[in-house]
Amino acid sequence: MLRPFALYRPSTLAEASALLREHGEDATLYAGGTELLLLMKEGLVRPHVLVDVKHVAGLGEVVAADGAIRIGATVSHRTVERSAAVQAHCPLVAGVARHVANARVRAAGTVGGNLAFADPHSDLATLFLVFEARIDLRGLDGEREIPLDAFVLGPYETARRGDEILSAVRLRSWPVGAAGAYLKFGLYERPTLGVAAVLVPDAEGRRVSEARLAIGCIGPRPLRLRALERRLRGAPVEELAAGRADVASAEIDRIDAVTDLHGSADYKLEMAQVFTRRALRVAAARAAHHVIDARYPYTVVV
Amino acid sequence: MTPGRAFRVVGQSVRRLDAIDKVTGRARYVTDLTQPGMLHAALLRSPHAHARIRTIDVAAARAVRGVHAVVTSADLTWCDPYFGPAFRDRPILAIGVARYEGEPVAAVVAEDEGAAAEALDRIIVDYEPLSAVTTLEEALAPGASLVHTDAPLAGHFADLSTLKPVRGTNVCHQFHLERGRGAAAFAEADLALEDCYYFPRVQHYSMEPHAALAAWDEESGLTVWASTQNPYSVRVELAKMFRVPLSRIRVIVPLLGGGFGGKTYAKLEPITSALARLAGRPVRLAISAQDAFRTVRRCDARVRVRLGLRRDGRLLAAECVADFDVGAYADIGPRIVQKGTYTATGPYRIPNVVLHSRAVYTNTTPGGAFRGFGVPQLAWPFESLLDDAARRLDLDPVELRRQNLLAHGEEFEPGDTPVDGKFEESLSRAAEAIRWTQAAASDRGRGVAMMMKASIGPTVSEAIVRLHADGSATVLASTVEMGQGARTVLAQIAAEVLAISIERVSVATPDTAMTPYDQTTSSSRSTTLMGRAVQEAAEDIREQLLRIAGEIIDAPPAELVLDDGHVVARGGRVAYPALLTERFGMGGGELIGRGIVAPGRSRAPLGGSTPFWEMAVGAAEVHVDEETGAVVVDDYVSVADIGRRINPQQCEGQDEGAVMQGLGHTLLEEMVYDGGQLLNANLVDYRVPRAEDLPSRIRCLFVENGDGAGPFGAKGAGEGSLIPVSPAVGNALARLTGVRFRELPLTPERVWRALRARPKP
Amino acid sequence: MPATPTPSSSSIAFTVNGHRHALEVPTHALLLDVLRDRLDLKGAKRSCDMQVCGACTVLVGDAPVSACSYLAVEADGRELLTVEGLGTPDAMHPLQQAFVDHGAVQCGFCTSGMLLSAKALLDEQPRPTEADVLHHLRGNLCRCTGYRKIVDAILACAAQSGSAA
Amino acid sequence: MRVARELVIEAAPEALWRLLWDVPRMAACVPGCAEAHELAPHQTYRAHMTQKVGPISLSVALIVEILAAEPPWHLALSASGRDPVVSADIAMRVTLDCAPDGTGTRLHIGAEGQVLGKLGALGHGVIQRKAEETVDEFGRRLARMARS
Repeated sequence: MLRPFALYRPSTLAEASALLREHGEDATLYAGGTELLLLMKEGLVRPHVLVDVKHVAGLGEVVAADGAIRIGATVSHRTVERSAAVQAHCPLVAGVARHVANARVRAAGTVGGNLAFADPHSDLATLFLVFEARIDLRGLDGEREIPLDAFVLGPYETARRGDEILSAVRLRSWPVGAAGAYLKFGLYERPTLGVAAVLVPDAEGRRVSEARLAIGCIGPRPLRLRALERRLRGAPVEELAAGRADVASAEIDRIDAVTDLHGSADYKLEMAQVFTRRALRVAAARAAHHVIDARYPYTVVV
Repeated sequence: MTPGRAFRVVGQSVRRLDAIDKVTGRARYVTDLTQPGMLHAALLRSPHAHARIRTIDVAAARAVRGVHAVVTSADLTWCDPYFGPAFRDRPILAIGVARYEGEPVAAVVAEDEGAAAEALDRIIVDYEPLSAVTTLEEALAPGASLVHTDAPLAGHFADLSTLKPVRGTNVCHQFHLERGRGAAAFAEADLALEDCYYFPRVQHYSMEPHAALAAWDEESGLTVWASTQNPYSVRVELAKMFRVPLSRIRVIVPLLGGGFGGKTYAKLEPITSALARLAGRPVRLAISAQDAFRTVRRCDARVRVRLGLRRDGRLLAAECVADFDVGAYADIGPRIVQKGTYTATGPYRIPNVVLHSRAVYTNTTPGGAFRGFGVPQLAWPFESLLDDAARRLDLDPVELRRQNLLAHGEEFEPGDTPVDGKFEESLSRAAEAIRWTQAAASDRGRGVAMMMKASIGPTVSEAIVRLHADGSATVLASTVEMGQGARTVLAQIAAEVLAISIERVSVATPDTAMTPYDQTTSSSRSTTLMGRAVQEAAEDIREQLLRIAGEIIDAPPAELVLDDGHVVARGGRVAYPALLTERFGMGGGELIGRGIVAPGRSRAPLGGSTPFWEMAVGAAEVHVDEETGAVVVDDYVSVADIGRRINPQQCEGQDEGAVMQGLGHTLLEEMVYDGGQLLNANLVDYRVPRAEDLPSRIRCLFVENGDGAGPFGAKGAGEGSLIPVSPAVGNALARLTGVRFRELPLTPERVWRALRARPKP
Repeated sequence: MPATPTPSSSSIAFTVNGHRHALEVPTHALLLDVLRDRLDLKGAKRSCDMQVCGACTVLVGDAPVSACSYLAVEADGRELLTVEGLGTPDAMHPLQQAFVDHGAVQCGFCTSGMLLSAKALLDEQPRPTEADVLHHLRGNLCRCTGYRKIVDAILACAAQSGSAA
Repeated sequence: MRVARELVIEAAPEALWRLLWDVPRMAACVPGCAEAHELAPHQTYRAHMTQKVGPISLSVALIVEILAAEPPWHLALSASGRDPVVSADIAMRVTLDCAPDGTGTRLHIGAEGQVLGKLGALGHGVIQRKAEETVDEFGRRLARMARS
């Protein structure tokens, strides 16, 4: 059961931002509603005004250009999963979209909503880090583009300002020859841990020339493991594919994990290492075109 | 029924009576029902685990448009506001004290759910928090704060007439039973071992949360449509509370969206009836799934088991000391405690036994009946310890069990029903199916476990079968259809006896004004007890048909048989309608058959003998992800000694569901409290099994020797197969890893921690 | 279109099970309540109320949605399918028939959601593997059957319609 | 939720105690806490606490009570109140224990409490994190104030 509200359906971002400014704290952006309506039903948020951005022109498009794709904020996970452009340029993203929550949430939930809500258990917020994602924000005072790193600040907190609207996320395709994997682990409805790994092998395909690693859900916000990435440069691909990556990392140890229903902080940090190693194993095997058995219990391997 | 005769309907996987309604969306549950003028109710629940209620200000709530009544315990002085099947300790709405987080404190009745929610927001309750006990340890500690301070009134169970609360403590009941020489026998054991185990709080999570719709009128009194497994127990409660004769209370039970024990005894019916009375209009209360977590749960338990064995593996002595946490209100907890403990030692011959258990109040959701009724909590430690004993004696766990099994016909307990099945056959089937004697792959472990459970006694089931003028029949029985397929089974039984097709049999909706008395739909008892009552009622009709036919066909009744809607003899064949017309001298009259099954009291320790023993074996093959602690069940075999399957497909469905539910509390499920606050009362944070959790292979097998006390040699099933799941998985894991797990659920983190603490080889 | 606020009640028109309906609904009304209380289509059930269990699954277009968490106004102009429109007792959809035949139904409270989820899967992937079915059913919980017979029913239905095609 | 933190503050125990014992001043170090007023000196205070976690705002009128005071080593207090909008009841118990550490003071902060109602039940993990952040920030501000 929901409490009454007024619903606005602006057709431009400027109108939407004007509504946000006009109604201030009383207004909330609304797209798929998968997270918002849940909180509203529980009475935890009680907006008087919903600003539905699904009718804003251009927000529902996926566009590929110049080695990047731009996913509009109101594109649903279901659309991402099926998008030819996503499959062509960032197939891992399409694969992960297929595993977000369940089929119904994927049909209603949107990419922009997912990022803007900043649920600490978001898959996309972690995954997109290895695509050097940048966020487009538009407000009455202009537009800006910021890296995803700088957008998600903490649980449910982002850099989005009052009348700003997340209009799109841009993902850079990986260099040719790169291979990646996303692993998420957990017992519960939302993942306990998500790890994304991308490896770019050298010309001979033997050693890693570039690595990208992102880890999410266990800390306050998703994180790139940049020192570990640097350390992995030059690592033999076969070593990683054999599951022998040395992932002991101060960056992981420093993650501010809390003890909650998903598990104790020490367990989560240990799992962060385990799944970083596993993600590297799968990515390396793919880079080397090996077929491996990459099934792990309570784990989605994309 | 002559042995060897082929059955026509019994033993066939006939289509469920309700299958088509259910797949086409036509099936109706309480929340689908409305009544003219119906209002909606909502409950305000205590956020505190334990608090004195100083004041409740309802003025603002009453002023909300569309609100008809705002009710607190102060408005319920016109009735007896307490209920409960063991102790009448649970108030309709908290009186002065809230005893658990989620206890209903006030109620609103409104035109719609929106107005009700708005009014709830405006009720102001002034609480004085009290210290709360939310674990067994806290509740049993010296000087613990008391959940209840007044002596509660006893409820209505014969075997609980000797309820033994310990005054000044949180212990609301104790059970003690000894056999043989008791603990003294341990002195003679070659091996004695002892361990302590913990079983978690888990939630039924019936897909349908509880609901009730109540209406009062001058002519028939109180009518309640309820999601209950036992309309007659609810009727008794309501009669006592509202001081109305049984004849003026009508409890109607449409289909249930799952029960699993969570819908036994009164839950929402008292409050809904009271609100309908106060509002003067029909009222429906449908709680959310989140609030079902605050209505009832399985009792968690801490169990210490001691075993004494001979060197050759013979069991000599056993001692079980169990504490069950029954939550803030006893519900049926005291009975769960004694029933669960009664068969703590499983299907084994043990000459010397000491059983001692306690029901303990805590400031948590009331613990109630849940599939297995106390037995899972005890089979988990006992069957685990049995495997430890086998290891210590260097014996095969299957062989150790086999040599101690009770034989068919052997006495389990003086005065109770002798063993009515073949445990040995079940164990062999399970061992064979899991390839017990062949080596498992190096990364796989196998385990077995068994269980024996008593059903309910004394007990009563009554049925009426009506044979209509056209030769079709209606079964009147108060067995509740909650998914288990009982009504289909009852129709099969009637069709078999009356020799008519199942399409010509209907089974009436349980309605205490129409369908006769049945104690309860629980305890795996319906096929056996109500099945027999229906069988007797149908046989009663058959006798009447034969008598009438004997006058027409001119043959002695012994030579007459029923066949395809006719009475047949060498001399001829007469259809039922013709016989009825003959009997009544006109068309329209019908025959009424009665069946009453009522095994009464006995010398058995629980006051009545079990009508049958439910018995099951589980065998699991597992592997573990050592790095994460995740346990995977690759293969699971369940064997149930069921006597005879009336409907094989339904039996299989029951046991597959039971195994998956068992895997739930074994691997996934636990209600987590933090200082009295329930943290995961929703499906985002409480994890029930999903399709993905299906073992790669699952087989549910049956031993059918036609030796059950039910119709055609059937006996009960449905609970049994859930019970061995935890110990079978635990034993498999112990054999694989060398680590013995004592606490459920076996979540990855718990397993990981234990594996990490394992001494390095 | 100017950014006019939708009034607290909204006119919507949609097709449900092939029938057109024009309704005035509160803007905050949930699709599940409109289907159940206004159109008397009680097949979709409310259980977890959090988009986890799937008991309220209906199809909007070809996509499954949780009617418990979906504004009725979002269905304006759309084609909806509920279990009542999937088939009737006299003309059951093959999935309904398969559920009946395989004993995939017990208490029935999850059944309509299961069926519509399965339909969405088979419409898109007529020959799914068992792994596909298990993956797709992640969002549909059943507490009675243990899933085995549900999965079997869906696979059997797929195999049957595949061979008929 | 439970938080335990230990930090060294560059002030002698007695100096730190003067700051702690000035409850409205100390309360000002708690992020989101405002308008601390004395109701009964060194016994009861009133304060207002606001917290925001993403879309959810919490605004609570708190009653703060001193449970124990052993200058300059130990202070225990409770804080409780209710946000009527989201129906959240807050109950906290905070202990502050001081021990000499060179020229400074080793301060142990223990916070234990609950956010009752739907918010607490659904937001357990986030509340734990928020509590940790709040205690950390409190420690930092306290240290800063003690230095100045």
